[in-house]
Amino acid sequence: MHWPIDIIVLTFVIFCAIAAISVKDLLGTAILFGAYSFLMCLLWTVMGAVDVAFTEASVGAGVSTVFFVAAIFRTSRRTKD
Amino acid sequence: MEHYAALIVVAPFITALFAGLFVWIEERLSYPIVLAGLAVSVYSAIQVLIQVMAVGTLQYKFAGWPPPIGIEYRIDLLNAMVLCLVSGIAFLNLIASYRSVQQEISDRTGSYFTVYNLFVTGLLGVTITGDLFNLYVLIEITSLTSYAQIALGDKDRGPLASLNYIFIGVIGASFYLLGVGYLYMYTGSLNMADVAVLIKGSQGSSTVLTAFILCILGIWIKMALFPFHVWLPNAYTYSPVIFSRVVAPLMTKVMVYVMIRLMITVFGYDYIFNTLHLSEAVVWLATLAILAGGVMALAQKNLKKMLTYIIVCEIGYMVGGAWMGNQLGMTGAILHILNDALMTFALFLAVGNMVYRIEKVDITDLKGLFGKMPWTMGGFVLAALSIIGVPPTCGFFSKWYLILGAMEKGAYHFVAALVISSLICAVLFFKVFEICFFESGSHGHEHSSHGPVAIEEAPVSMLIISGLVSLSLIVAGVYSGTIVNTIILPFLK
Amino acid sequence: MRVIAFIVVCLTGALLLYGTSEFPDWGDPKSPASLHVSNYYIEKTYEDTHAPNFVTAVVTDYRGFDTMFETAVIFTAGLGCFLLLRDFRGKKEHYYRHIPTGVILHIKDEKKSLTVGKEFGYMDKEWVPPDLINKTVCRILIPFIQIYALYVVAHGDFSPGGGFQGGVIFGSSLILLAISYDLKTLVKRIKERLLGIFAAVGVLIYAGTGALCLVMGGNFLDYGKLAPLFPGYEDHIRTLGMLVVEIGVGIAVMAVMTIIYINIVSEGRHDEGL
Amino acid sequence: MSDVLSLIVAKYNYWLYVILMMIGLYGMIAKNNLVKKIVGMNIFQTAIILFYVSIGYKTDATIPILKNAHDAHGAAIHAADYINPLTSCLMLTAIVVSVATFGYAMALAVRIYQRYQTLEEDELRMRLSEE
Repeated sequence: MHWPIDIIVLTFVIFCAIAAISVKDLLGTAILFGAYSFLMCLLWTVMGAVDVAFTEASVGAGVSTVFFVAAIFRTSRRTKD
Repeated sequence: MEHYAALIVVAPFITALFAGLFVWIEERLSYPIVLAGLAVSVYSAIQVLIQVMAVGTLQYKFAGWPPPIGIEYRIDLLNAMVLCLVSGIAFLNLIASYRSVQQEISDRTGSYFTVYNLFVTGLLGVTITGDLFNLYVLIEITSLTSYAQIALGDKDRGPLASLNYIFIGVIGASFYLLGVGYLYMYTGSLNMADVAVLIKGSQGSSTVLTAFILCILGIWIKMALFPFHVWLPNAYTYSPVIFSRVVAPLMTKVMVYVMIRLMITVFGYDYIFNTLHLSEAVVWLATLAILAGGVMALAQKNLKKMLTYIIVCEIGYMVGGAWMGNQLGMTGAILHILNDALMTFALFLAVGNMVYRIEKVDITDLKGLFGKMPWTMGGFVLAALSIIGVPPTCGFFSKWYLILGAMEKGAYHFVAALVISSLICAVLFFKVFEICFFESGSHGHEHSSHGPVAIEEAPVSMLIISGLVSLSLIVAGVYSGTIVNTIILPFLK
Repeated sequence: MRVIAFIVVCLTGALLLYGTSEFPDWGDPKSPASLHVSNYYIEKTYEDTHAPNFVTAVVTDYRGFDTMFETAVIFTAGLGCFLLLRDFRGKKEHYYRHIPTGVILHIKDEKKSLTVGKEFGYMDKEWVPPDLINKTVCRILIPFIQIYALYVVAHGDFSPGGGFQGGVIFGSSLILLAISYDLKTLVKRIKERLLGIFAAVGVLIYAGTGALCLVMGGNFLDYGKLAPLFPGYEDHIRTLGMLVVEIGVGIAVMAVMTIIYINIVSEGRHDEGL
Repeated sequence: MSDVLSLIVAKYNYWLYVILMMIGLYGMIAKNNLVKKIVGMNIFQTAIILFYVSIGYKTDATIPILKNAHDAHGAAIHAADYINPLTSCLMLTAIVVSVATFGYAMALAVRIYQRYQTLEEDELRMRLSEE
């Protein structure tokens, strides 16, 4: 039974999600969003969906974050909320 | 040949990819390739319709796996009719709009045609598929290509409209995906026919109820039923002409088709109308949608935007008819899919011709247009009469069935809303006619910044298609009895 | 707005929670979701296709038609970014740096074409001095990342991974090149035209394999019908078909990821980036 | 007490996915910054993927790759030993869709910033009403 690991990771995931949409700096959002994706991928590995986890690790935590940072580089870090 | 079913979707898809390849090699070849793909698709769709009418439901198993394991295409009369409609309109529009693409997106037409064909592929795939998840993937293709095309229209407002559409579209598609997840949780299958068998007799299950609400809600958001319509007017108004011409007639109608498919094939009449008793509430919602669409259309100054609100109104007709819970209402809704697609297509063809010549279509810009673009305005008048519902045109007959259905159920508020909205449409269009016909055109001094612009008739290729489609409105009206008897009633049996 | 959002969220959440009330327990092997179709995949995949990784088999064979459109979605995203952002006009200002002395030339006239010697290097507007450690480490790392990506693509049937993941990893190695050096280095090595062709060809390999099956007399994507083309591999023909398709997906995804990155980071001008 | 605990253990995964999804939905509707909205959208989509992966999980089962593939001929394969491959397959597609939407939405954000020099929704609305 993996549920203790599962619940710890899930708590972290929710924490990261809330932080990602409430931080007042978009670059911070980008990094927290990457962390969120990576924790999510951990969660899926625990549940045995390795292919999905692999995809999320390369896409969510990798390329998406790069796109995000690139977009912030061309726009601004400023946010009101 | 048994592979026509696959060709309907695969031909435009592969030609889109070839066009995407030729963008980088010889851009001029993209257009003929895309056109050829759609021609193959139209031909296959007609062949499939003939086969279905002869032998009944067709099945096509992808990769050769039997249905619950692999993906299957299941084509019955309703599918086949909508397929012909979608591929035909997309094909005609591609011919009619070639010049306006050259005008609006001059430096990257090849890539544009690729996206266009992918969009049509998505619509066709949504219509033809018999698998719930495949439907989701194709809805996403349709959405993503529409986001891409909307952003290319108006330089200022286009990207914003597109981003707003993304947010609402993602919510809609995700709700649908969640609904499919709940259904999968309950049944363990993704094939529509299989799911329908497995959920039979599960009236009380909260999982199935949630799945039903989520799926229908998702489709409603995608369809822009009244409270969820906020994205539609901006998205359709600020998109390029070629796209608004194909999306306005097809996108909402295909989503209505998906709703009817879910209602009839997956969940079943019995579940919706006898277990849940949802008919009353949804018909009221549809009534509201009709009235709201009509009232908001009255307030618009831009012709294109006014027409988009009329689309919101028409969605109310179809949803109301489909949820009436009786055969007449459903017949009216299905007939209205066909008729409304044709009418809206004719209207937007005419508006596209105007945009091609005068660029801005605020209602005040249309002064004296009857004299300058008589043929275009002729098509416009015919389409407008059909939207209002004047007898020889097809708009009248579907409204007739809808009213009969509502009478049978006793939903008089719906009948009243239908009549009121027809009157509103009449007022709106006669206002436009009046401006176009009686007020003389500006003699250059209003457009002093552009210099005197001589407005003349649109190019012949645009006019021919516009005229053909407008005439088809009368043909569809005359033969609507045949359509009902050979396609819709056998399907509903 | 916040109040409306809160109400909407509460309503949707309540609906979803209500829906979960009759769910079977989490991880219950007897739930309907794990019994009806999925058992067929687990028990028969190896027999049918000889691919040990069930997920890859389901993705590229049983539900291969979905995956073809999934690749099309990615292709559309790349094409959309190109259509939306690509700006052919180029930039008005140019900066050159004299490498031995560090003197910077700022050229404002775009029409003046300037030929500079080897001791001048082209420079981004927001320029940071190159970090030797970063550059060296990335240069050593990139080939290994690419080999790993190829491994992931090729071993999709046996281990986690497949065309999509491999393609993304390959694409990120190219993006890493652009970040550690500068965008010009990447654009010079892989022309935009090449990336566009790759993206289309990748999806075409997928769709073409399907169409080839059609020509050989099977249904669309029925890899089993390709057997006459590969004499001696009749047993593993479906695995082979999957491999071909995965390669197509990999190529397309690699190209599209790079296209999206280049277009976003340079606002479509393809001159300078992160 | 033990009943409640077992209920929580059996269902908490589904409840948490609902919470996560609502965080995403809230971010998408209530936030003012367009990039924040895009992040909310992605959280929303990822939560759905979590839901699907949870459906496919089976206790005491391993990853869906055949054990001893090279000498498995004749050995029976028990379905209960492997987690559900179908949901994984579906979610591969969903992830791809979400990253495609994300990339394109970011491109749109860049484009909007080019035109209006802001990403805040209220400022955008102000600029639009000025014109």
